[in-house]
Amino acid sequence: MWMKKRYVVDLDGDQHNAVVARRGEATEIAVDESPARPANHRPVLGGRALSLRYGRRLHLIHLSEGGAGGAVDVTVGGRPVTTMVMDELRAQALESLGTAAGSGTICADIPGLVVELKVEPGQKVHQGEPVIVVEAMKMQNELCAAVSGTVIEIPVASGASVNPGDPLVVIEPEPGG
Amino acid sequence: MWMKKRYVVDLDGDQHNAVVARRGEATEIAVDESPARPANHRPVLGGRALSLRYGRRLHLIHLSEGGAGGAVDVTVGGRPVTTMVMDELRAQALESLGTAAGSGTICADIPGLVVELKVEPGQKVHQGEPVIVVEAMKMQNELCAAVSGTVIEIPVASGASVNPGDPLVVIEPEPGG
Amino acid sequence: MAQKFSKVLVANRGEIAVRIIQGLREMGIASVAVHSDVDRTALHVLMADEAVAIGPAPAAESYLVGERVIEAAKTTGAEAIHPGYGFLSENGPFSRAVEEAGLVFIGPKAETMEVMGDKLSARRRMRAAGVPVVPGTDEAVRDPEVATEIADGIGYPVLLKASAGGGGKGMRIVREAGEMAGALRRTMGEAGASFGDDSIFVEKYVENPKHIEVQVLGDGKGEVIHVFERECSVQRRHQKVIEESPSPSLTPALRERICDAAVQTAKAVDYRGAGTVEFILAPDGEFYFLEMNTRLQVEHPVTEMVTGTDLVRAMVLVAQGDGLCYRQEDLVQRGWSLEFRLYAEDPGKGFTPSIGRIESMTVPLGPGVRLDTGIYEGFDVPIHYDPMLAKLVVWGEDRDQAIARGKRVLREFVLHGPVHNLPFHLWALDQPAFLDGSYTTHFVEEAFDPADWLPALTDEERQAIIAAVALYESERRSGDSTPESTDASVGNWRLNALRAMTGNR
Amino acid sequence: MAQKFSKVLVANRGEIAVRIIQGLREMGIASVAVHSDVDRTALHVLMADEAVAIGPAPAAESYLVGERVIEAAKTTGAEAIHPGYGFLSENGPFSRAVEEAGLVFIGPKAETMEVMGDKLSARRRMRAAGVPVVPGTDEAVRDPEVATEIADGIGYPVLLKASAGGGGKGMRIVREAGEMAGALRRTMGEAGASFGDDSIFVEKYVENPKHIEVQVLGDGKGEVIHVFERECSVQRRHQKVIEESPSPSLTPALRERICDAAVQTAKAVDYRGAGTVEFILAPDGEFYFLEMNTRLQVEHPVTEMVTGTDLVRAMVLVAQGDGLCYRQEDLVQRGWSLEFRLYAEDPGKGFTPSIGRIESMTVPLGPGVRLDTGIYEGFDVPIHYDPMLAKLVVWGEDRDQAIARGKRVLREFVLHGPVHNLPFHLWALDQPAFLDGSYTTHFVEEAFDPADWLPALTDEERQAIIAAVALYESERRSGDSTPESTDASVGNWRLNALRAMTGNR
Repeated sequence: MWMKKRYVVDLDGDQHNAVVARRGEATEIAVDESPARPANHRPVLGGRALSLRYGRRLHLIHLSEGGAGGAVDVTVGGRPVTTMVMDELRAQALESLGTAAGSGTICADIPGLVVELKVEPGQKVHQGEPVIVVEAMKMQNELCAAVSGTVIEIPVASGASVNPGDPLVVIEPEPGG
Repeated sequence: MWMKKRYVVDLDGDQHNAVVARRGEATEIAVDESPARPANHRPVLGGRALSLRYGRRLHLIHLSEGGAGGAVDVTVGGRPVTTMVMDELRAQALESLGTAAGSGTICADIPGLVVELKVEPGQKVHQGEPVIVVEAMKMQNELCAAVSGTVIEIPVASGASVNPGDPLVVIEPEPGG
Repeated sequence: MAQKFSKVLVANRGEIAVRIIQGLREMGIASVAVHSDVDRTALHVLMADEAVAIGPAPAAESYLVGERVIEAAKTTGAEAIHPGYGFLSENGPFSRAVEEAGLVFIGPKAETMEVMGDKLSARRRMRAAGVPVVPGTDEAVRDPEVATEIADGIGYPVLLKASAGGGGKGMRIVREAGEMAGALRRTMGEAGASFGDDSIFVEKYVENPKHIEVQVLGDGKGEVIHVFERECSVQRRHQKVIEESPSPSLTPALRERICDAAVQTAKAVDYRGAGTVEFILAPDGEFYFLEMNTRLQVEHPVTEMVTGTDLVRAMVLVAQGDGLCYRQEDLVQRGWSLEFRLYAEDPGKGFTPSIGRIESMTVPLGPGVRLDTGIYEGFDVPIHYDPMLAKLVVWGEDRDQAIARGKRVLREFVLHGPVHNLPFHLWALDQPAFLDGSYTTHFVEEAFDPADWLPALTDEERQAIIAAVALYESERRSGDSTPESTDASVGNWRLNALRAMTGNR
Repeated sequence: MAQKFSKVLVANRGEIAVRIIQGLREMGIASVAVHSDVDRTALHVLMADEAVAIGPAPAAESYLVGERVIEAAKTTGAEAIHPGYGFLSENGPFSRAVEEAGLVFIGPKAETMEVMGDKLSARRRMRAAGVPVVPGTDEAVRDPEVATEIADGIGYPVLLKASAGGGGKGMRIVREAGEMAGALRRTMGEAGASFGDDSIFVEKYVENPKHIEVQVLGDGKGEVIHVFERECSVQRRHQKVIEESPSPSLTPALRERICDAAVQTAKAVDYRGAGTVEFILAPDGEFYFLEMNTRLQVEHPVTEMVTGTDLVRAMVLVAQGDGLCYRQEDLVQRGWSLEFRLYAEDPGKGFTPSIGRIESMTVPLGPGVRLDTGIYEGFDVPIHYDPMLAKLVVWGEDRDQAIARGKRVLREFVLHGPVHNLPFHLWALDQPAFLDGSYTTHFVEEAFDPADWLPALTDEERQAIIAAVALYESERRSGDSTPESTDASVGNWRLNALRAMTGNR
C-alpha cells in the first residue's frame, strides 16, 4: 500500500500541490492535477541535483536548502528559481489564518474512497492529528486537522466514495486555535 | 573537563595512537606521544578534506569512507594513503586475539592519576564496560574492559599516580570471551 | 646571472592569490599566504606552502597593513612579495618599504605608481609623451569662472574629475555653463572628503564611450612590449563585469595605433612588470588615455588565453632580473576570449552585494574553459572584502564560438548560497548590443531591466521544479532524526563525517 | 547551401559523449544521448537534450546494437549520428546502415573503415601510395618455411601480426629462425579464435620504438590537411596513458615528413572527417605506417589545445557538407599540451581495473587546464565499460611549463572511490626518461617498479594523516544516530537531503 504526503510548493509566487507517495524504496510524485509525471527521479552530481525524466527529456534540477525555513534554492538551465515548500498541514494552517470561516473543514481534493474515520463528532482534536484516511489510485492519504478544535460533523461514512470538494470532516476551531 | 577517546590508526601497516579530546565545541587531537599537535583543524572543500595546521604549514588531508569497515581513504599532495581506524577498545580486542595471555590486563599508557575505580575484584565485567578512569593533563580517560571476564586484581588505588606500563586492572577472560 | 626566487609571499586573498600561488608552484617557487582571521581556511591559505595570520577581518587591520606583510615575508624567508591587485598593489610607500626591507616588490617602481596614481600628473606626463589625452586642463581648477572658461573652450558636456579619484568616484558631468559653479563646489567637497585632496580638473565628456585597455610588460630598463588589447565596456556601477579580447571595436589599424600608444605610455615611465593602460574610445574612433593601472589586472586571463602567455610568470621573471620573456614579434592574438566576473550580488536589486555560505558548487568543464576562484563548497563568503567570487573565462576560435561556449559553461556552472550574477551574464549574451559588439559603457544601464530579465520557464520545467522541491522536502524531513528516519527507504543513508562537520557552525 | 543539422545523436557514453554534446551545444545543435539501463543517470544523459534507453548494461546488448541506435535517431528526429570512439565508430556495416536509413554518419566512408580495419589491406594501400611501411610481407603467410624465408630476408627480430588484430592483441615477436614454426602456429590459432580470421603477416620488429601519430582532416572529396602530431609512447598493456603534442622526438624536418606522410595516407583513401594516422618511429629516425584510426581519437584534446582547433566541430561541419573549416597554412602549433588518462585501475597491482562509487571528487582549476570527464560525485562506475574516468589535459607555453602545470593539477585533482592512476602520472612526470623525452613504448615496463613508486610521506604528513583519520572517525561516530549525536558539538549539523539520498542505495 502506498503512503502519501502532500506538499504545497510556492514557485515565483504561485502555489502548487505536489503529492509524494512512497512504498518501501519506491517513491512517486504527482504535481497539481497534471497527468504528466516524471517517469523517474534520482539524486545526481553528489546530491547537488535531482534528475527528473519526462519522456525523453531529462530535467536537471539543482537544489539546496535556502536561507529561510522552507526555502529551497533551485537552478534550472542556469536560471535561479525561488521556491518555498511546506507540507499540506502547515499550508492549511497558514491559509486558515487568512480565511477564518470554514477553516476547520477538511475536503476531498481527488476522487477516492473513505477507508477509515479516526474521530467522532464531539471529539476534541489537535492541529496535525490524523482524522480521516481516503484511498485513491491505490494510495492511502491520511488527512489531518488543520486546526485544533471540536469535530462537529462528519458528512461521510467509512466506505463512501467521495469527489473533489466534498466536505469530509468539519471542525470548529478553538478560540485562538 | 575534557573528555577524551583513543583511536588506533593503521597507516601503511604501522599502528599509531591518536587521542581526540572534546570539551563543548572544542576538539583537540594528539598523535602517539609526540609533542607536535595541530594548532587547529577544520573541515574544508565541502567536507572533502580536513585542514590541519602545524605552525605555518597547513596540511590538506582529503578523507572519505573506504570500502571495508574502519577503512578511511586518504589523499595528501596527490598521494593516496590507505588507513584503517578503530577505537582503542576494538583495537585491544583484536590484539587480545593474538596475545591470549595477559589480554585482560589494562595498563596505563601515559602518566596520570587514578580518579575512579568502577569495579571491584571478583566482579564480572563485559567487554567494553568502563572499569577505571585515569586523569592526565586535565583530561579524563575512561578505560574499558577489552574482554569479558572476572576482575582478579586491581593493583592501584583511587588517587594513585601511575606511569606508562603500570597494570591497572587485571581481568581473567571467560572461556571464549 | 639572475637570482632565482625560492619563496615568494602573496599579499592578497581570493582568486588572485590562488592564481599567483598556482603560477609560483609551476615555476618551482614556494609560496607564502597571508590571511586575516576570518580567512584562515580560505582557498589561498589551503593552497599555499605556508601561511601567516596578519590580523583581524577588516582589511585595514590585516591585508592593508604593510608592516605585517613585510614581517611575514621576513619571518618565512620569502625573497619577494607579489601584491596581486587591490590592497597594497598600487601603494608607493609600501613598495618602498618592501625594498628597504631587502625584499623584492613584484611590480613597478614606486615613482611609477605615484605618477600614475594622480590623474593630473599622469595627464601631464602622457601629454608630454605624445599620448592622446582627453581635451581639458592639466592643472587643478578651483575657480568656477576659470572652469567655465575652459569648458566653453572644450565644448559641453564636460567632466569634472578629482585628480586623486578612481573607481568611478569623484566625477561629475556638467552639461551647461550654468551648472558649473555648483558642480565644482560639490565635486571638490567630495574629493576632499573621500581622497583628502580636492584637486579637480576639467575634461571633455566623451558620450557613448567604449573602454579599451592594453596590457603592457616592461623590464624597467626601457624595454616595453604590449600584449594586445581588452575591451571592458560591460560595466555596472562603474565596475567591469564582462571583458573580452580582442576588442570587437578595433580595426587592425586602430589596434596598432592604440597598442603603440600604450607602449609609449609605459615607456614614458620606464615601466617595470605588468601594467594596463586604459583608454576611452569615442564613437568617432578617436581614443584618449584614461589612466594606467600599475599592477596585474583582474581581467588578465583573457589576454593569457588569446596570446598563450603567462603574465604572472612574466612579472616574476622581470622581478627576478630575467628581463622580458616575450618578444613583441612573437606575440599574436589567436581566437577570442571572454571573462565573466562572478559577483555575489543581486542583479535584480541594483546589483547589491550578497553574502553567505557556498552551499553547493558545480563547476563547468570541457574544452575552452578556465575558472579562477577563491571559493569552495562550505566556504563562508566574508562580508569584509570584494564580492567577486570567481572569474569564468572561455576561449573560442572566434567571437561567435566564445559566446556560444560562454552560454554553455554559464549554464553548467551552478552555485547556491549567496545571490550571484551568473544569470546576468546569460542575459548579457542574448543582447543585440552585446552580440554585435556595439555596446558602450552605458550598455547595462540602457538595456537591463531588473523587472524583466530572467528567461521564462517552460511548463514542463515548472512541473519538474515543483516535483523536485517536494521530493527534496520529503527527503529532508525523513533525513531528520525523527522516528520517520527508521523508514526502510531512508534508514541506510550514509553520512560523510566531514560534510556533517562542515554544516556544523 | 549546406544543410545544417538541428539535432544529432551521440552513439557513445562517458567523457567522449559529454565532450561531443558540449561541442554540439556550442554549435546550436540539439543532442540526443543513448544509454544502457545502468547508465540512466550517467553524465552524458544528464547533459543531453534528450535521452533514449537502448538496452541492458552489457555493451553488446546496448551501445553496440546498431539498429537500436538508428531507431533512436529516427524516433527523435536526429539527422546525424556521431559515434565517438570505440563501440560503433569503426564499424563499416553500421555506417552503411546509418546512411541507408537516411541519416548522416559523422565519420569516414564505410569503405575507408574497411580498408583500414584490415592491416594487410591497409599495408598494401599505403605501400602503393608511397607511404613508408615496416619492411615485411603484404600477403597472409601460412607456411612456416615461407615465413622463415621472409624473416631471413628482413633480418631478425620480426613480428608476426594478425591482419585483423588490434589493441596489442594477435602479435608475437620472433627473434630467431628456430622459433618461427611454433610462433606462427600459436599466432594463427589466437587470431582465428579472437578475430575469426587467421591471416598473419610478417614484419620487421622495430626495437625501442616511439609511437607518433598525426591528426588529419579530410573533406571526402580529395582535400586533406593535417593538424600536426601527437606522441603516445607512454603505454601500459599496449594502451596509451599519457599523450603529448608536439612530440619531443621530432625535428622540424622530421615533423614535416611525417605529417606529409599522414596526408598522403588519408588522400589515398579520400578521407572524410577526422582521422589519425599512427606511425612507429625507430631510434634511427625512420618512421613507418602502423595503422589509421578512422574516428575521433581519445587524445584529440592535446591537438586542440596546441592548435586552437575544435575537431568535433570540424567533423560535424564536414558531415554537414560545409567542407574543411581550416586551411593548412593557418594551422600552427603553439605551446605544449599533455593529456593524462585517468583510469580506474591500480598501478601497484599490474594496472588491474577497479570499480566503485565516486565518493569524492575535487577538480583542478586555474590556467591551462582542461578536464573532460563522464563521472561525478556519487556516480557508480559500472563494470561493463572501459575503465577510463576522465582525461586531464594541460597546456603550457613550452614542455617544461606543461610538465610543471601537470604536476600542479595532478595534485589538485583528488578522487576517492575506485583505485585510480593519478599517482602514476605524478610518478611519470618525475622520470628522467620522460623528462628528457627519450621514452619509448617500453618506458613503463622498464621504469615502473610496483613495489617502489609512491613518494614517501614526511613525518609531519604522517602525523597529520593520523590526526585527521582519528578526527574523521570521531566525527563519523558522533554523526551516527546514537545518543552521542545530541552532543553540543555535533548536534546542529545540517544534512543536505539529496546527499543523503545519494548515499541511500
